[in-house]
Amino acid sequence: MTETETEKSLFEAPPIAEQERMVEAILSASAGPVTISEMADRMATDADPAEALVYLRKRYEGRGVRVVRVGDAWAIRTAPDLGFLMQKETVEQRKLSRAAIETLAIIAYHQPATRAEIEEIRGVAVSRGTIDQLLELEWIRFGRRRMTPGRPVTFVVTQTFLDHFSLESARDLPGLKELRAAGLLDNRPLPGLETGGEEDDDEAVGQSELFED
Amino acid sequence: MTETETEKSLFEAPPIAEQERMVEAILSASAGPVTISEMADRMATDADPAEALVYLRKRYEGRGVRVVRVGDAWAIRTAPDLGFLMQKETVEQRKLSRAAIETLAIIAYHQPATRAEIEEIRGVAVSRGTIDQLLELEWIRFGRRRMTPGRPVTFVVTQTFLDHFSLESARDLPGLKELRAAGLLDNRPLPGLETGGEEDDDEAVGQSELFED
Amino acid sequence: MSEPEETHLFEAQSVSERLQAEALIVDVEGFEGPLDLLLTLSRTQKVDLRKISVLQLAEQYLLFVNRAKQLRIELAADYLVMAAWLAFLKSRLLLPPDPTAEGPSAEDMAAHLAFQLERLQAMREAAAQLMARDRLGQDVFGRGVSEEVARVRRISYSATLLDLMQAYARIRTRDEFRPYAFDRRDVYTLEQALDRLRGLIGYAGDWTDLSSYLPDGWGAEPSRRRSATAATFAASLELAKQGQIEIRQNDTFAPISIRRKPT
Repeated sequence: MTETETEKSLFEAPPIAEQERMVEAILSASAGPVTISEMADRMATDADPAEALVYLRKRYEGRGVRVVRVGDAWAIRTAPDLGFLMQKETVEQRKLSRAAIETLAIIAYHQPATRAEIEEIRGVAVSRGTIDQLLELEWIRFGRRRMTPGRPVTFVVTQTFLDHFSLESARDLPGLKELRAAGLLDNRPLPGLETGGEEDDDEAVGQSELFED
Repeated sequence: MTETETEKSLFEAPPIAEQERMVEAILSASAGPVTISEMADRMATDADPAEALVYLRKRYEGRGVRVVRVGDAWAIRTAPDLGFLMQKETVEQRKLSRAAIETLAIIAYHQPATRAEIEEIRGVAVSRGTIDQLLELEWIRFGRRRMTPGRPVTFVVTQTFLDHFSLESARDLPGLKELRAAGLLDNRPLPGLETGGEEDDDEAVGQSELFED
Repeated sequence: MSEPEETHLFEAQSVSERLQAEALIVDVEGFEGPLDLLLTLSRTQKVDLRKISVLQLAEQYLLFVNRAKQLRIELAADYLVMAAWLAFLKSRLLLPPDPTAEGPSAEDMAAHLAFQLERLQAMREAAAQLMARDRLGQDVFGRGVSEEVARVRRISYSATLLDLMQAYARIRTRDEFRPYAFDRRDVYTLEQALDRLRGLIGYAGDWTDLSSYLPDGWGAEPSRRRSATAATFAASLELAKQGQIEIRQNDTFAPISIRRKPT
């Protein structure tokens, strides 16, 4: 790479075929997903990685690896039907407890979700260790505090979560639409029910905010 | 991946296009280069990864990544001409230190100036780093050696310096009086001292040398 | 809950269901709270959760709690709270509605419990679907090697012509300010004068001109003489204030004399 070439690429966007090569190189060199803006930063100033990605994605269709979307970012991942070839590479997954799996699902489907909401749905207290384990896996992170009395913290799922479960976005969660249509993602407090207090009423505001669209 | 599919692939070699996909996935997911025999072990017993590799290499010709040989193994690597994408350049704007700007100013106004002269005017020693920094910025360069005992090196400003400061020549630098008239002196001028002290007279010789024509 | 009723309920169940019920009790530790237990119990009804009989479910739960008590199995408080609430719900469901009663109707409460169970079940299924997806590191794999992105930090130094000229002006005008800022050579301080006077005053029993107290070498050069005189005069005022000396001046601008204060 000579100085002149670098400078050229800084000021003049290369043709789209060349940009496609660049995106391919960037994604291939990265184990984690790369955002469009990160790509743009590394390419020419007026490059269009989003467009290049459309071509690249098409090029890899049906290949042994695929170009997949992970939230706002993109990554190269092996085709799922070839997973058996990679037994050597298989990462030993720590066995997740039922509590952890359910808590994760509740956060993913109800996000942002407070601890009280998770407990309301599961009907049992969420142990500190469960949340910690999910945070440690980087599958959940803290979201904004709910603007209700006590300003409880909320949890949301992360890009790592999407990447791990081959999801393009949290909207692609299996059965999300059906669950929402069936009203099963509503926070429906029952007045007079011992387990539901004033807090739940307040939190219901947050929930409806999230799903109003 | 179902059990039957795995077993089938163990006993019956899939078509070469499928083998190419497999090789592609294996190379993509492996941490290090993979030998042909390792690939064969992971594919069907009568698979021919060497042949599949020929197709795969061809497919990647001219792409952003290439299939390269590493010893007797194979790996997917970034195309060499795109190596610059693996660098992220951040340009940090920094103000020149006071020592550097003063040294530069003295060289600009008094050139050619020796280190001893700079030190005499600034009243403090000039660090090696300051001179080096100015040399590195290509704002100053070595001038002729002074024909005095010790034959000290001199410094002069460069074309880069003139370009940076939009000067046609060092002679365009305004003199002290002009600086004062333009209100560029930080300090209040002392009444009665405008003509400068005795020391100034000495240095005025240097000045006049510079500005005499 | 009466004994015959319980027996009756058990008789209504098949042997396998009874065995299942026994297992539930022995496994009480394995339940994640009362809602989880209710969900498990509801499966014996073999109907869509939307059509579940909450009354029947409440009875099953209460039966479970009674059996646990008989077996001397300690149930956590939340199981007992749920039992109390279900007993209340059961009685409300069995009685004709009381129009004067406050709070939610028994049907609303039952519907909500059904909703909670359905929601928990839905989340369970969603969790199972999630875990069954192609997972990174198991079914799909990322790039095995990642090339480090080298971060090249280029520092660009900036300086303007103004910076340059101001720097030069600063250097070239520094000398003009020296007497004000740094030069203490011609300044005789109050402290110096005090020290000197204190040392000498013991000898001054008689009126002595203040100017004779000026230090050596400060009398000739005007600026030095001025500074020394001012400091010595200030020092004499300080000593007079402390009651150590007396000061005398016969006329305006006349010489000032001092002497040790007579004791």
